[in-house]
Amino acid sequence: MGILADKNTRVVVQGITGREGMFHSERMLEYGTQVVGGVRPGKGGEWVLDGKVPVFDSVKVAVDATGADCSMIVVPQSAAPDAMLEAADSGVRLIICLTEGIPIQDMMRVRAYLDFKGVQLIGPNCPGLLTPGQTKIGIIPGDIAIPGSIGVVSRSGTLTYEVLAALKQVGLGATTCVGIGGDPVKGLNYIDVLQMFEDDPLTDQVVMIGEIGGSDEEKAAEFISQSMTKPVVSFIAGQSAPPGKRMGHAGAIVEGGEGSAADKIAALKKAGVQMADHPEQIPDLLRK
Amino acid sequence: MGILADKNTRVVVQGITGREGMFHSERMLEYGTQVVGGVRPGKGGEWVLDGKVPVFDSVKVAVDATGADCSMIVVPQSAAPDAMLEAADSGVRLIICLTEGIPIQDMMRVRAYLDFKGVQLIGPNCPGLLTPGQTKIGIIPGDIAIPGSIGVVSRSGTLTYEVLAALKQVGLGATTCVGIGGDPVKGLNYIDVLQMFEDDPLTDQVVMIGEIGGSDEEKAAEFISQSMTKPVVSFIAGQSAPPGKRMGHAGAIVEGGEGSAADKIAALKKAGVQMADHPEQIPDLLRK
Amino acid sequence: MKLHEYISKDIFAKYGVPVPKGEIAATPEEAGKIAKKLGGRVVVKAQVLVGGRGKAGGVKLAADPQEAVEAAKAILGMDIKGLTVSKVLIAPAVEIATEIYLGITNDRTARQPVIIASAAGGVDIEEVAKTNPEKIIRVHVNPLLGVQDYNIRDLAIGIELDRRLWDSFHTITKGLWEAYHNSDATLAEINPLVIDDKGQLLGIDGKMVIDDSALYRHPDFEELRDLSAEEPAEIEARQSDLTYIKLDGEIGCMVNGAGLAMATMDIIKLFGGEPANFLDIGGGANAEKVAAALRIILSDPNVKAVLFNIFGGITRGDEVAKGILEAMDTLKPTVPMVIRLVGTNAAEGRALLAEANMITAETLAEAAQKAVEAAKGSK
Amino acid sequence: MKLHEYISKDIFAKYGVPVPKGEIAATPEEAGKIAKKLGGRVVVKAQVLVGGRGKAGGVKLAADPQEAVEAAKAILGMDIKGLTVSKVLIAPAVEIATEIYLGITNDRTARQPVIIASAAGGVDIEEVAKTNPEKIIRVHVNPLLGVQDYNIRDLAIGIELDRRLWDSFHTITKGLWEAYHNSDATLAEINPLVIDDKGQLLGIDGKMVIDDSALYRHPDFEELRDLSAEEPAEIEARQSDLTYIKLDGEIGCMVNGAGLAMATMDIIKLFGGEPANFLDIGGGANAEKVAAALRIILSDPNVKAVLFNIFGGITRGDEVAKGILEAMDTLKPTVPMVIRLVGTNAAEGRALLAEANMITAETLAEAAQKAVEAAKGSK
Repeated sequence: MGILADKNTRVVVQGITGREGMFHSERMLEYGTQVVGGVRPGKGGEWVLDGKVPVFDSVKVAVDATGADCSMIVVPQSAAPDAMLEAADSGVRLIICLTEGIPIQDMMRVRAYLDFKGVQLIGPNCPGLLTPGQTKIGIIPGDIAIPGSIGVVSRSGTLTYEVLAALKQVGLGATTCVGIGGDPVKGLNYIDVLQMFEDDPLTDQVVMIGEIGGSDEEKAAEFISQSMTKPVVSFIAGQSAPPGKRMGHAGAIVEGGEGSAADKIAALKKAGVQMADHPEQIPDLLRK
Repeated sequence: MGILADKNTRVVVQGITGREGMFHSERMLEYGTQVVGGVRPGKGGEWVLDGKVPVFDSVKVAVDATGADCSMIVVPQSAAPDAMLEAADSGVRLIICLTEGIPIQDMMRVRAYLDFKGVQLIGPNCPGLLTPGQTKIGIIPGDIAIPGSIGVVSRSGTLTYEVLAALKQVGLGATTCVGIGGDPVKGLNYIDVLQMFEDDPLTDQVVMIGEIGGSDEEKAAEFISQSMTKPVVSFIAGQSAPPGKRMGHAGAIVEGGEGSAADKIAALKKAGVQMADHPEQIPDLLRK
Repeated sequence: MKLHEYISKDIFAKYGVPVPKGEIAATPEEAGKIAKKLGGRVVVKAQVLVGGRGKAGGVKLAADPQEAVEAAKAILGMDIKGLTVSKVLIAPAVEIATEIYLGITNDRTARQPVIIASAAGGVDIEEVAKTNPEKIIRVHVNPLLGVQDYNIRDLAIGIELDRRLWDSFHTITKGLWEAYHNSDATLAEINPLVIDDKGQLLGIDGKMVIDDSALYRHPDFEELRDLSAEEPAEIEARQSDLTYIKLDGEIGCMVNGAGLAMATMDIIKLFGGEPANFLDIGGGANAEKVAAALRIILSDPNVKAVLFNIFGGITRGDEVAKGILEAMDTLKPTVPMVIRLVGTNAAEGRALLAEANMITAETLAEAAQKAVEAAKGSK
Repeated sequence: MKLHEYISKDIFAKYGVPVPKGEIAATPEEAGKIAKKLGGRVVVKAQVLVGGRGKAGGVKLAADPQEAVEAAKAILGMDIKGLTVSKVLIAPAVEIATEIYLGITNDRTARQPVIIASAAGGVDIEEVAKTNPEKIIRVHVNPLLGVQDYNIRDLAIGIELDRRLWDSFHTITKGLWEAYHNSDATLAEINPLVIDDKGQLLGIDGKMVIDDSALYRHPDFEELRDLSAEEPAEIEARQSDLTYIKLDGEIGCMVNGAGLAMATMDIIKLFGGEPANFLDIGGGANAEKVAAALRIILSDPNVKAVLFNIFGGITRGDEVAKGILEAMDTLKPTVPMVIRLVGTNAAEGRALLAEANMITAETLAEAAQKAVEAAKGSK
């Protein structure tokens, strides 16, 4: 059993009838995920994916009919804020939003409302989560990871696959892999997921994958040094990137530092985290 | 010690420099209430009430300077929603808003925000509270009540004074008297205060004063029958009132019944509440 | 404050709700001209701020301008539940296939706006609410978010609206929400919202009630107030910032606080009298306001006695006494007056009133008994 | 997307922020005409989307129209941090008594908008933030509430603004909030907001950055985009929905996913090479997009080798392979190409590419090493 979701998690897919919705729902069904329903306003009553999945007009109707406790969102950019709010009011406990390009002011409002309702969100603009051998909710390819005792958290997409594949290569598996997404305002953050791994009896070690920008990795470093007993291995992408584009004075005043790779690596090292030079080095740094 | 406030409660008055603000702050000081500061944007630095009370530009500044934990609001109608939100962000735990005439849509937003912040509100459009012998925060005349073991909750103003005076007449006193106000959307409701009295070791009996309109008394009746062990005596004003003005179809659909005195009295009687025919009968119905 | 149908529908139209384009007439001639301009069959509808005008004969169909003139002649001046019709709305007649109910109001229990829809719209909607509550769909709106697209979809799904009409229903519900929200309404209602013979949604009748507390930021509505729908004394009371409701009894009441005012009426009845009015002078009333209140009470010829019940809090006894004395100087009332004055500055007030020829009382029960006796005596 | 000073100030003015009424000129003659029309002393300011134009000589005072012509002549065409000045703003010169900073941005940690004010405004505000952080006042705004009056008072109190200016400061801050909120800005900044010699608040310089993700609902901003501030290849990339940033190295990179793209650049550097670019083809890229990406990479003459690193997820290996083959058909590249293809449909993709003359790799490290070697070999 992984953190956040396992083989009993019942998923509805908002936007199931779209190209991506269909493609990934099919992969999820193949993997064994309980995709119990889809949502597409105006198409309620249809069945998709060879008649395996019923489509509903709203998340509420879908949840009432299927007992779903999780919603995955793959609707277009302009419909995504409404879709998240709808999911939050429907009774699911976990929302995983894959949609990218959601305006930040929309996300601030959505996140405030979700906090108010006590609903957990992963994403937006994220690959979702994978509990190897049990369930995958999102787009992480299922065959690149095997069950194991390593917790993986990342705000990058394909870089995460790289790491999972590298782990599998040497026979290492994961309890859960959570792709939290790289948007400035999102649902679960590193710290939230690190805490879950710390509390999870099946997780022995944690891999945290970060990148330049913002200060989430620095905050995670502080959390690790203060609250974590399990070993953490990390890689930060963007060491070779030129100084990022600036957001005027206010951005610098608010963010403080520049969010450079060097700063993040220094903070994590200070917190006792083992740092990899490149992703394929990570397996060597894990305690075997 | 009463529920909600006692002699240690430290109060700031928002709108202290106005006519009503000055008048009632003075009465409160006379009663022994710790009026530790006032707020009037643009008049910070002045002192009022014979130099006894400092004025601040904002609630936050006032709370930081005085350690106040309660704010009483007597600002004009148009400034009251902002004043409540400001108080909610300032660190006080209790807001008592006397201002009347606040638009209901404003109050719905304010209340939602206060719930989010976990701050308690009494009012608006209420006489406030009185913990006899300890503190009065609001406009209930201090000399009409004595300390005792009766909890009083009311959504009426002067009718409450009537009851307190009638109790005093026969030597009965109150633990706390809470005037929750009669606005359709407000802070504490009957049920919230009844629960506090039920939990308060010093309160032996409860007087609940209601009036026609809405369905708060019916809900209170349900609560009393299910959750209260202490005896409750009640009076409902408006038995002689003609059927109230209607709010179109939607109002009737939402509210269900008409909120008539007869309905309320029947519900309360069914819940085992002793009903008074007029306010001055209440003392006779209390267990001596 | 209630708005007339034609004003409500103008507001809805401003926010994108399709409504039949009608015009307002105050004379049969105007009605005929409008009917001619519109062409075809029209409906002539009394504009009164009360329900049930259809059953009272206040709505008539007219096949041509001449029939419209006749219809307007019949309706203008008509008395509907005590209100005189002074305006009619002339609008194109619509072939109605289906009647839907759509309304927004404030749910005080949920402390949220609620949008209500039903496929069983029309005049019997309240009956539907009682007998077939499952046909009434309610969707709450978080006041910090405002209406969201999924709220509207939940309504459309709930009333099983034809999917081809979802987009149009979305526009209408969003428009109704904006009308409700931007106008500080306590009610914004389209009933019926019809599907016409062309399969289009159309708002046939509209109603809005504006939150009186919010009128200070909507001066435009204040100008629209239809004073013909109110008692002159109630209008005068509002202008003096008093709440006055005329009743049928013989004992005039002046009380501070709505709850105490009602309790005072109740106790008058308990002791065998009948209150002539509800009058709340509010908190902190000054002498001027008290004088206006007494003038309003005494303007009712049924009043045989007046009962003052003032429990001082914000309101000060001495101010009230001054107002009573001023008013008595001007009005020279002939009916007996019973006064009970307690609370803030009551002693000062009583001292001021000592010279006036008034009956005084200590308790509420005593005051009521004395007022009932006085009223009997002065008949 | 950054907006020019003159556009930002136009938006601020629309929301009630007082700004000096200036006009834009593209030639010295126009500048002279505007200066004449304005009368008095004017300031001629380069309109470039980069900071530090003052220190670079891009801002000049002119006492009369002739001086304005000279100033415009000097500034137009000037190179400021790699950007050529094509427009100048001519505005009345203002006598400045005090410089205030006022800006709104998104605090991603607090997940709320934050309004920032300082009495120590002007060009050195970032220095103030470091050396005297107590002079920087931050007030967060709840995103569900929007800015409230007390938020603005907290700012005025915090910067100890003269109370006579509170009302004006309120109007300006509220206007700036509306500009920020209604435009989906990630930054809306007035710096300096000055108190002029008449004691009035006036917004002298303004800056806005619009959230690129929100541009779909602001087509008007898209039209204002200043393409002169961007690399042509970056513009082409954006039009193909790719993210491309030109760098100075010799190994072109095409990767799916920003994190993996950066990791690929990092590992190239780790093995002794230098990346020529950052290029993220995004998720679910199709053949057409891949072809556009390759064209852009090869348009950089510094590129000595290309490294493809594709880890299939949404992106399918076969689609990428097709795109590469198509692009190679057209472009006939002469530089060596190293490809690593794993994940979804990677086998199908590899099969398609088998005939093409490409270097393949299994691991990221291997791919990077081979690319570095290939680039050295092709020099």
